[in-house]
Amino acid sequence: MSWMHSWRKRMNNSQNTFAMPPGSDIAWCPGCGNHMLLKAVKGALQELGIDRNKLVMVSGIGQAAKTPQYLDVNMFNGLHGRALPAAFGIRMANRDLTVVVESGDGDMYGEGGNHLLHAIRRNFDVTVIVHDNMVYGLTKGQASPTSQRCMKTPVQPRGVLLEPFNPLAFAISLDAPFVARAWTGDVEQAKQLIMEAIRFRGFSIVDVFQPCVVFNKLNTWKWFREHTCAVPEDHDPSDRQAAFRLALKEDKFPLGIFYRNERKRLYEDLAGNERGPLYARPAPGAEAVRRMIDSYR
Amino acid sequence: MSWMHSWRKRMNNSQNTFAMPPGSDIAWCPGCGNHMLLKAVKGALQELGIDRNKLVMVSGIGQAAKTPQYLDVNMFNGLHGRALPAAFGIRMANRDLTVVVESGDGDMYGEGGNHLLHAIRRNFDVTVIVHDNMVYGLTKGQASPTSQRCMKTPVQPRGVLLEPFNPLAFAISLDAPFVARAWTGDVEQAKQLIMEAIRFRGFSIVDVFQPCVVFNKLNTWKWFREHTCAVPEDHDPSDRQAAFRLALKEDKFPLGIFYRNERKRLYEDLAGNERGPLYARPAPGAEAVRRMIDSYR
Amino acid sequence: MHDSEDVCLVFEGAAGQGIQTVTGMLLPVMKDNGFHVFSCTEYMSRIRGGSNTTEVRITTRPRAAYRSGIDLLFAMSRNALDRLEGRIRPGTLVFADRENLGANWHGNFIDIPLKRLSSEAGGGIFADTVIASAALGLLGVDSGQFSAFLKKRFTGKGPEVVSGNNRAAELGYAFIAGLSPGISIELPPPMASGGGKRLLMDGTSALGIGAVLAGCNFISSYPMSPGTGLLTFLSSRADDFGVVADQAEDEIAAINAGLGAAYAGARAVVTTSGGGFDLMQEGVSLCGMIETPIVIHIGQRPGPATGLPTRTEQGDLRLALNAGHGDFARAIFAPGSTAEIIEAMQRAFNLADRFQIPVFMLTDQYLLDAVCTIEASAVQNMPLEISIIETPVDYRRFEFTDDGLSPRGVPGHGSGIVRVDSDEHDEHGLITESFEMRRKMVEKRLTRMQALREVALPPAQIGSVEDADTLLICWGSNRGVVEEALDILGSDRIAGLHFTQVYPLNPASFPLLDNRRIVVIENNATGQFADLLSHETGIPVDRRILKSTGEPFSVEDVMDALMEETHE
Amino acid sequence: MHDSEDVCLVFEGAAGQGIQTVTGMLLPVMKDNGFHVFSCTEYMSRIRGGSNTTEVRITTRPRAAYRSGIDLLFAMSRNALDRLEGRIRPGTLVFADRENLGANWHGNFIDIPLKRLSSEAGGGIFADTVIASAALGLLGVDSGQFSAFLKKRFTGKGPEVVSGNNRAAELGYAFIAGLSPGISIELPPPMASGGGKRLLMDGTSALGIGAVLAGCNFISSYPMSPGTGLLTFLSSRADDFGVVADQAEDEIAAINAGLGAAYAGARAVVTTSGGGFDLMQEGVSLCGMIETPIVIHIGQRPGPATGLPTRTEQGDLRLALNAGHGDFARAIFAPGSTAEIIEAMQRAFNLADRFQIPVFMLTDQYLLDAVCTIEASAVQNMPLEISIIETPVDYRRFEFTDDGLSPRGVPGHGSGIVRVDSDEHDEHGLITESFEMRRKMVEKRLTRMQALREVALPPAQIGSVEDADTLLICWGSNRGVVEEALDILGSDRIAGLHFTQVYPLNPASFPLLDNRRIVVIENNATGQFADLLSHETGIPVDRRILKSTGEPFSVEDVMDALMEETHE
Ligand SMILES: Cc1ncc(C[n+]2csc(CCOP(=O)(O)OP(=O)(O)O)c2C)c(N)n1
Ligand SMILES: Cc1ncc(C[n+]2csc(CCOP(=O)(O)OP(=O)(O)O)c2C)c(N)n1
Ligand code: SF4
Ligand code: SF4
Ligand SMILES: [Mg+2]
Ligand SMILES: [Mg+2]
Repeated sequence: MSWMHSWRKRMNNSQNTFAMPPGSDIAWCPGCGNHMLLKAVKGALQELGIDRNKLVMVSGIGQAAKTPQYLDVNMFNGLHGRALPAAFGIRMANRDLTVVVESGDGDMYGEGGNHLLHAIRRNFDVTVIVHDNMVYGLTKGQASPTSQRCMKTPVQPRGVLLEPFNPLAFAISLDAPFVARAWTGDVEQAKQLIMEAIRFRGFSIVDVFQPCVVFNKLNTWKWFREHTCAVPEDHDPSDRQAAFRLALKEDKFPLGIFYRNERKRLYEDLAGNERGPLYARPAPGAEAVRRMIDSYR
Repeated sequence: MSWMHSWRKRMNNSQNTFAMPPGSDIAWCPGCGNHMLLKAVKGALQELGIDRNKLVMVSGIGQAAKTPQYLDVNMFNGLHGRALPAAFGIRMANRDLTVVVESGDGDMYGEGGNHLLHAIRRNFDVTVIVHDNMVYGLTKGQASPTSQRCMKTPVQPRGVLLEPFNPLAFAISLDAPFVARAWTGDVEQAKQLIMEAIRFRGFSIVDVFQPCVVFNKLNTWKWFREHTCAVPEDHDPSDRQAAFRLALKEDKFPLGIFYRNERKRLYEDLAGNERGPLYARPAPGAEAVRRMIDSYR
Repeated sequence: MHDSEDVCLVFEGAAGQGIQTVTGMLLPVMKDNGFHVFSCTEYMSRIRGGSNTTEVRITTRPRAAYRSGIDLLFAMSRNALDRLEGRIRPGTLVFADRENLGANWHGNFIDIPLKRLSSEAGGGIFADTVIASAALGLLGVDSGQFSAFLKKRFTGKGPEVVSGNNRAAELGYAFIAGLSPGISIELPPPMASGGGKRLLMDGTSALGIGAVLAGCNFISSYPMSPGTGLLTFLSSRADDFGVVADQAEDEIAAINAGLGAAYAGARAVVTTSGGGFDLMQEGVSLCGMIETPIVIHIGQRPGPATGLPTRTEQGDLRLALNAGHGDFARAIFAPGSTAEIIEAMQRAFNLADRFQIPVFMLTDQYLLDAVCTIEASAVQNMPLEISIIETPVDYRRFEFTDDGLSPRGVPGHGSGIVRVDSDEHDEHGLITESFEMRRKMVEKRLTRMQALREVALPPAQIGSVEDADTLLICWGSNRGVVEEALDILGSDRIAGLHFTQVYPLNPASFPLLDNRRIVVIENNATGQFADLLSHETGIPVDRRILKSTGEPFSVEDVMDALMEETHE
Repeated sequence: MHDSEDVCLVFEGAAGQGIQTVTGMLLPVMKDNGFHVFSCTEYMSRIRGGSNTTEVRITTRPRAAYRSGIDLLFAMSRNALDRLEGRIRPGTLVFADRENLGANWHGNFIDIPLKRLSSEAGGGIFADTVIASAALGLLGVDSGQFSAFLKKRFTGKGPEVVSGNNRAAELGYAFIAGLSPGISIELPPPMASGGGKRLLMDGTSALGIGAVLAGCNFISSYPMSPGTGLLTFLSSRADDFGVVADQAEDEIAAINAGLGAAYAGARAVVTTSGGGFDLMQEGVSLCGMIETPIVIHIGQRPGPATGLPTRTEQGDLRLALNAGHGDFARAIFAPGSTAEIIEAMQRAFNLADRFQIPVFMLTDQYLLDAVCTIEASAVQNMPLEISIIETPVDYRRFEFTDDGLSPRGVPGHGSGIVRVDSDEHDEHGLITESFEMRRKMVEKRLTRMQALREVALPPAQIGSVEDADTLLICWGSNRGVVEEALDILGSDRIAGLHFTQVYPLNPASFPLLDNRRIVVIENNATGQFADLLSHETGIPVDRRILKSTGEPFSVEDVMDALMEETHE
């Protein structure tokens, strides 16, 4: 009861502060990049002044996917790899909602690869934040699609043999209209990019480099610091070819906005059918029903 | 019995001619592009002098996926969208086999999208031929991932709203080492490209434009003829940027080899473990077994 | 030669030859004449060629079952007879174009020079009208009536089309008129009164109408025969009824989109067949975990794997019953007729909403493609149950209650926060690892089974169950064939039960089964419902009548099986 | 205070605090002293922090079960006691670092200044050795023996590491020596003879060894707890045993790759857990259709959906039993001990090969993570059954035979062509739409169930089944706990049965169940095996003992449940 009471108090206080829900405790390791990313996301939501009642955070399964648990928001924490279809359903059911997906490199690029491909083609309004630690964290250190060649793991004793997945080149090849990369060593930039992405009307993806201090001994804080650089000042994000070229750069991975296509039309607009949230839609009209049934006479 | 007899005779005759298996009958519509594609595939196999005993054709489900039924070859006609994982398993189980995948645009780019993505990353030796008719043929005319914007179908009464999937840009973004496009209006070129693709050691994909005369009234024989052109003479297929640029060309779709990367290493070579086909592998060595068990003492 | 109150016509042709157009003319005309009509279709998995058939039954009382024996056959493809031999009886009239059949010609056939007649009418496209008019002529339907029908149907397409069709109809009628008088089909006089009030409806349309009446406003699905029809139906009516309809990239996306939408307040449905449903199972499990309503339509077809894509089977019951890992509640409907589909669909949505569970609709190719006359009054519009609340500030999505059901809020409606979690969670929807919370949540998810059982639809009784010592039990699409066979048999010793809801079963109906011989008939290889029935009731099944060739049971099949019962 | 023949130690700490290192030292030392040891682990779904425990039982006779009551607890994390309260008894010795526990300190604890001792030894990394030596000191194990062990284990890591560990061990021993004499754990004297011959093995290793012995040479899988271990095991031994090991992009890819490989002649396995297995179901159905052997390991954990990823449950039996649409044959094993896992795995591969079916191995987190001593002689190496033929030129992959099994050829081996088809097919593997062919193929795929039943493993008898009037029936991982409880109970009225093969059941063993009170115990919410058992045998189950909190049954749980039996 007293707990109930403090919950209620807390709830009112936490309105739109995106504080931790009472009683929760962060399950991430000390030193993990996720903490910084959580900070960036929280900062972005606060600065954008988003009404948490109109925000849904959607996630799959993995360390990254736990993020919404720590923000006291509407949350659909679904299946591993399946955040995007759920996000699509949510957005189609209620276009008043801001939908943000939190996902890991395994979740989004491994199990969820097909949905990413087709969600980009759909271009509905969603922001996808991928915590890219180049490893499967929650399942204890197997290679992920973005694991670098030769990284050894218990399941890859010869080192990773597959070409690392390049999410930016992939997204640009599919003409995803907002494509950016950040990293957890620069929370401010990450926050800014996430804000840009959420503001963008359409499909936006921010791949965020995030060290997994336990299972990824290759791509450490230091490694990321040394292997990243800024997107060149003169880069024109509306130039798809240039964006693609930038995405292929792998000696130092650029951070910033790679690609931005303002000309794409939103799926929601094309699909029409704007009658407010589905939960509030009235029963089918008697007249339309009669017409439908009469067509079988 | 007499049937059995004629079968046997036929079998001997048909060795490596890739004739129709006795008793089969082609289920495709008259005028369908698949007939020409079958001809091209058959011609390629014949000209390459492939030993049909060492060839496995793998397919999913769809009109395209029926192709192996008509060639009297070893065949794994698996599940819709799942040809590539099966092909990978087959190739890993026996590296003496030539593996060719026959698939449709729905099969490979829709249901099977995630496997395509990751099969390219694997770069095992396989040739993927996609019968790209920009529609779901077998299930009667819904949009496929490559359906062009605004094509109306029973399920897309407002026309297709999604960005058409660009398989070439996609494959190039993933650094698939052999990427080509053909069309069924030019059987000879299709045959040549398929031969090149089969000869190529590594992952090769040939997207083949193929009119569906029943369900795709937009992308007809005429349409394809008018909307295709040759890959420019001066195009350098080893130039990934140029290949990407070419792949984005959509006023007229180029036909030919877009991209060719000879430097990639084959998964089979990296994976090591070359001890002949798995069916012929001996039982685990007694000494190795002893060592393994002793490690638990 | 034939029963004039029950005539069975079969139209055979290659895919693309226009059989559907023939029956599309025949059925409404016969309906308007006050007859009951029933039509079912079997076809190959190909778009052109092969050999398909549509059966049309014209009866004076409602019949909704496949009959094997043919009275009148129009055979259009070269190899028609290979497949239909077994269905031709001594009295069957077989019409075919001698020129077309070539070497396959049989002396007993009646030569209808289709090619010639249609080219006289203006070309091959008029062949269907020639056939339809020939059939109508044989059935004694007034040619004026047909030409009025043609006019109505084709007016939109311009005068050319109307006159071409009229010419074709004249030629068809004239051809029949020229036959020897012995060649005819007798029907009772038209009963024009009843027809107008009736509807002519296929199973897929019934499913779609049911969904619309149920307030369904979201569908995300991936095409798969025979489940695709519902997606097509709702897509084409999306604007009329405010439905969001989306073709997903795969079945996994479909169900996850459905659940996302339902979480946000949609009345969501997905449609597929067994193979596609396999891929949805993790989603079903998620549905169980997040207690979010969804309706899942499985149009059954023969498996395993791709199986026979265009054929029929009742083979996915066991799958629906056990889909998804973990223990949670669910319900399964398997309506047996067109009218029942409409009603069951509404029940399914209401039940899903009330109990926050996945509810399955099992149909099959045969039932979905079958067309029949139903009374307009049989289209029941049930009250919509929607139980979404406006959330208070301290809202807990998984609040513990006595019946295990927590008031359902949706994000953005009210001042509460709505969390659902695929992980085990507490009342707030936040992840938990407490064993005690786990125990309570498992119980919460299962408690509702009790109430679900109590509201489960009892089986429909066919014939006089009270007096019978043998019960012929069916579910789903076999209702029509069992009704007809029992009616024909007319024995008080055997009655039938049809389960429209196959899970859970209402214990109140178990006493019905006591001390009877239990015979279960179903269209699969092992007797999936028989297993379920005896598991749930503890009553053993004495006999299983099974068929899994890809064809539906025919009236004759069931009669034969019942003869064994009566002779035992 | 405690039973000196059965001591239960529990080590508690946050993830990353090194509990596993402690038990990794303790277990081999106690084994080498001739004791039986058994250890099981429960942990949270996080990599660092939280509160996990490992239980170590040291016994004079083989025991393989979780005991709730703790004799000796080392509590390292701050909130240890919140979770373990219920397991602490009056005589439990609780060691903890007062400094660490702070306000959570309890007067009855024994203060072990871990932080100080380990920093004295050279730093925090030596804490595990301090704890291990303290535990060994309490158990009366000679310190020289432990230092010899440390030397052997750490020599490879350099003299620094050895000496640091030795220092830590000395400090640990000294600490124990300084305690009041009342604080001790008595054990019988070491029985050095037995230990050397025994192996110390966890369930996952047993599974891997079984696979290697079975000639498994292909694995494609996607990580999922607790199934991942088999993938890791085979990947790390790929070169030693010529295994192709691949991490797939998802579970769908995994099973399709497995089937592709098996088609081409591999002995293939896939491993996953319930949620991942949901995604494999279409593949299982394909397996049924193309009659291609595969072994599917499901490491069970609590569902639905993501559930409790690191906990235990026996909740996927119903899923395995019904997975995949369509009717076809399958078999399911659920071994109950480490040795049984090795054997069952070999049986699974042989059965899959002989009957050309999917064979399931059901384990769970508890069984996979449990470590125990087994006799080296218990590692059975069964003869490999591989039935691949060299194909003749007129080879037909699906040739009809009396038992429904066609000789299995693979492409590239022989002069025949090998076709498999997900569509219904003829003997050649070519697509067919013949109803008659369909009928025969359905029958072909099911006929083998008869033979499968006949060769099914009968259940193991625990105690004197003949005399008992009550049978306590278990499957899978509950063997150990049932054995122990029945042993302690020592009543002739109650005996046990353990099913290592849970499907199909061998009818020859049904009479065993006649006229007894049937009690089924299982780690799930509804009694999935109880349902299966009564369905297959027709014998009703009188009582179900169920638990689905995410924990395994403890010996105490089962004893309590059995007390009810004896008092009835
Ligand atoms: C269907 C399914 N397969 C596998 C898993 C197991 N699983 C959970 S998280 C995860 C990988 C997570 O990797 P990533 O997305 O990179 O997240 P991270 O933990 O690294 O943040 C896997 C394989 C699952 N939960 N469900
Ligand atoms: C899991 C699953 N989902 C859906 C289907 C139904 N299906 C069969 S083929 C097909 C689409 C085929 O399209 P495409 O690959 O483009 O082949 P086409 O027929 O156009 O050659 C679909 C959706 C199926 N067989 N299995
Ligand atoms: S395992 Fe890696 S990704 Fe997961 S919380 Fe720990 S450091 Fe972060
Ligand atoms: S439906 Fe289209 S793709 Fe299929 S066979 Fe006919 S023309 Fe070809
Ligand atoms: Mg990761
Ligand atoms: Mg296609």
